[in-house]
Amino acid sequence: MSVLPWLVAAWLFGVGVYGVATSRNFIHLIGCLSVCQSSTYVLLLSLGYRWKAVAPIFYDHPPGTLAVDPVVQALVLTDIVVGATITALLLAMALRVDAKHGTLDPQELRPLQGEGH
Amino acid sequence: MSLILGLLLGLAALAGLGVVLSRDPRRQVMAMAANGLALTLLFFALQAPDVALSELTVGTAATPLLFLVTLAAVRMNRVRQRK
Amino acid sequence: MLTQLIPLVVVGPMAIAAALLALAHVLPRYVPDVIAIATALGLSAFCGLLGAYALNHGPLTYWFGGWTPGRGVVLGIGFGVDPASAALAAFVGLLFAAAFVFAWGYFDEVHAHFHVLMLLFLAAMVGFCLTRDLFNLFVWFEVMSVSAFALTAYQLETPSLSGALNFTVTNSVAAFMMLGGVGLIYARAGVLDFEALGKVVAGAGHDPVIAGAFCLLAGALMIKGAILPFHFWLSDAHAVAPSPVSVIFSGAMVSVGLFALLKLALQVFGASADSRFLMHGLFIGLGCATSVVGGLMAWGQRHLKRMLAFSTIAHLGIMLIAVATLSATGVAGFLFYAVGHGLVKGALFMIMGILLATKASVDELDLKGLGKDIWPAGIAMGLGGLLLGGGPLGALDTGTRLVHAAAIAIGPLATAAIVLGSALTGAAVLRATGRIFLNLGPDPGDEAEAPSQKDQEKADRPLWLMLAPCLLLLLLAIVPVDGAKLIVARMAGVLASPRSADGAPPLPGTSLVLPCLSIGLAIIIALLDLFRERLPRPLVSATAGGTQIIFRGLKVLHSGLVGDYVVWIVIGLATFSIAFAFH
Amino acid sequence: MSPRTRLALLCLAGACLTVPIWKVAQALPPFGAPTGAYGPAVNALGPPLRHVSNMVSAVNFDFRGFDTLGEEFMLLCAVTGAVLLLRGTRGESLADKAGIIPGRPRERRADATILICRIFGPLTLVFGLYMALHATVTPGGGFQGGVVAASGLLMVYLGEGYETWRKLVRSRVLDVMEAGGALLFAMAGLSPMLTGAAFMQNVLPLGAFKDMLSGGLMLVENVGVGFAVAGGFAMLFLEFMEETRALKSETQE
Repeated sequence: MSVLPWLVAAWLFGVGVYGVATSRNFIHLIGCLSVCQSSTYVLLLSLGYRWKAVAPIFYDHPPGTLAVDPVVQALVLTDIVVGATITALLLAMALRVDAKHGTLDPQELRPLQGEGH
Repeated sequence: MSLILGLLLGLAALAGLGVVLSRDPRRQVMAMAANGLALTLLFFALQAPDVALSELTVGTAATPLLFLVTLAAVRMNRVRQRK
Repeated sequence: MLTQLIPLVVVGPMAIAAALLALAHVLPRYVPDVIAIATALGLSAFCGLLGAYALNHGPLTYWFGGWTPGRGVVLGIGFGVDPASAALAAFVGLLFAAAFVFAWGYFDEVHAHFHVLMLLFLAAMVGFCLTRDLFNLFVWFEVMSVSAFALTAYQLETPSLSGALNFTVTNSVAAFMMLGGVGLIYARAGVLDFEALGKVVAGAGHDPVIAGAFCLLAGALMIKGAILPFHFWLSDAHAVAPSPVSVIFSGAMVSVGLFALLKLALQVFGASADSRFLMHGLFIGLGCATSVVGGLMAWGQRHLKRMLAFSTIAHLGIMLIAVATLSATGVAGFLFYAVGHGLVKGALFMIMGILLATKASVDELDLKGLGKDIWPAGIAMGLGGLLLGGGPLGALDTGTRLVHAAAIAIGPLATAAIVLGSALTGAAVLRATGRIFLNLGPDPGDEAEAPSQKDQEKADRPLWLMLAPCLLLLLLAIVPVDGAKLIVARMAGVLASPRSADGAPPLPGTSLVLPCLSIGLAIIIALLDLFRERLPRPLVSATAGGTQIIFRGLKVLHSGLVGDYVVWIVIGLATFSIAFAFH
Repeated sequence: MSPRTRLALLCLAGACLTVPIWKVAQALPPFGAPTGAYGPAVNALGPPLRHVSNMVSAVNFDFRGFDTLGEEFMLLCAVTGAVLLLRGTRGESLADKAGIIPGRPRERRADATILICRIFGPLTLVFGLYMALHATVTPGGGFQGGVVAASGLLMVYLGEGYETWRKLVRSRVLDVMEAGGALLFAMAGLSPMLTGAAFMQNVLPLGAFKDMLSGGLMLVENVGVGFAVAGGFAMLFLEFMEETRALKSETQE
């Protein structure tokens, strides 16, 4: 139990990268990227957790009761905003690529390689 | 308490796998909403209500909605291109 | 008093960007351009002032929110303005000012969105250079990346828009790896300030958590710094980004990524034996490999923007060799090299913009002999090629000689890689100059029809307006800076140990032999390539056979598929962990 | 690379990484064990120094407010980029009505949907406002409140339909709201510097503990973030929905 969160975080990163590597549709790929990002949420929040500790909101219980680490939660809040912004930008790009090329499959969208001299 | 956390961590891992394995984007949107919900429950169990609310609003409501609208727009493009 | 105004360096451009966005509809046509240029120049001057002040009075520290660390634990976020970071920030501001002048009238129909994104890009890069908090470094890394994604996708008509998608996905995976590294080191140290982290790392000895954190952070910064095997995204990003944005990508963004790696390796992971082992062993090897592969790919390209992108990758390999030595000479060489290379590469990308605007193509074979009417651009491109190849004048040359002095201690392999890297890139640019502006070389015949995208940038801009910033950058690139070696050596010393007040570490003498060797090699390769049909038949067929094999192999690797790029990132992380197994 | 070699390389690299990942997992502090002094120090210092009960908002808007400023402008950057991408090439060929995919029956909105959305639309907006204003007291803050308010606007689309929604949600208003919110946040950071204090130092009166108006400058920043996020996400929803409009030619048929 004491290493389960770290393994789940590594598992989510691995599954996300597997999804991105084998995806045949850009919108599916963007979904896998958000799974890859959720690994950082799990890692950070599990680091801040303490047994028998309450949430860092001293409204119901008096200040000074043992609480979990609020700094990590602030970091994950910023990270969720990062996730939202990257997903929105990627979806807009995917829309434009689809409008221009008519396909969303990375295999068919390979940028032309100007080789040979 | 450690049992619930263990179960929720397992649920989050499975939900992540579910999102990746559902190859069809329409079904993946539903899987993403479920993944957002699983993460929200996990964050509540980890005593992080702010982050859980944020994950609920962004991960379960806003992002899947953006995916749905993108899929609708893509489908409309395909219909127009076929004409 | 000066330290009171440090936050303006970052918040100033951001507030101006927000104001521009809010007033975008009412501002007359050229007001955003003027505001943007004034902001960039003002920021550059202020950073230079801060750097000079920090040089005489030691590095300045600024605590946001008034949270000066008094109670033992660092609670707030701090900015550490040491002379090297301030100098690099000043250079970034200058490059942005030149890019804004170049982009005058480039975008007319969309209200000031380009300037909003570029100002945020500028603020993020300056914050990235100056911060001394690890998570704040991640936030600026992310703001820099998001504004870069939006700017690459700005040019909607380019054929290879999927290059912007590849760029976004790879740099997002880099951001997640960086956050994983921040999480791991926070688990061990429980603090996020560089100095406090350095103390904890010093006391931790051999610890897998700190080694893992270093691998993830170094991997993320090497993706941003386009080092082998993480470099694939850069050529796609450059092929799709508008020219003023490419000036910033190759001129500043990638070298700032390596500067952050240098700062972390010196100030946070300085005392960890694991990271030193990785730096001296694997990273120098990666630097050499990047330099050679980048040079070969640049030499083989006919799409000029991709050629310059691979040339940037080659020179980043050389900069990584300088960073990985972690010696004062290496660091001083890196600072000179980053500024010199940024100036030359910025000017070259402006010439690409000129070619796109006036000739509507960046394909070397299509443009053969068409450069007569814009001959000043030809002179600038030739000078840029000479400087890239190792020409003996300016900051790039001083940097190259210092890097050679630092690389001698590592072995002949590193020196050979540096010489080959700069020679190949110089040869590629010189060959393109000769073919386009002097109409040299075999007439393309059937090869001309080979598929190369048709590209176009706004054409009705005056040539002098585009050429002025380019020539300014080249002028700055050839200014002799040998006198500044002592100052930069002191900067390197302060960067390594901010607290100690000892004098500048002595810099060894630098010889001119190696740079002359590389510029000679560059010219020979370019001439061989241009006058191929006049050479004896067996010699041509032998070399043609050899290059064919190399290029077929490299072309298969540079597939343009984002799935491959992500697999290469995982392979890179695997090589880091295998390298640790030998430790 | 062919898909099969790519998968093989990925599995090979993954296999190499399992051992180091296991070693790092073993070396990490066990789950639930205390890690470092930063969190407990914030928990101890937050209430006395800033009279706030929500420590996460204290870290977000005071101890590490500079990070949130960067995060805010990152959102501004992404929304500007996405809007640019989507609006840039749309041109004038689109009509004002929602696009119809031929062959799909177009049912009228059920009365129950209209009623529920008319009740819960404004309710969601008020709930978003509540979450944004009680940032320093209860869980939630400017960011979560802003996203809830933006999705509250979508209730109007669900209930009233596309044309009314487009008339109600003006992109110019959202543009100013978003940039204004970010500007308010930046000014809230810069103004203490005029009085000689540090950037974003909490110089306003801190108010009483557990009271809604506690936390001084943190509330101003929260309002800024709330406006910026609400405007940003509403702008994203609007621009993405604009992509699904019908072509003028389709409406003439």
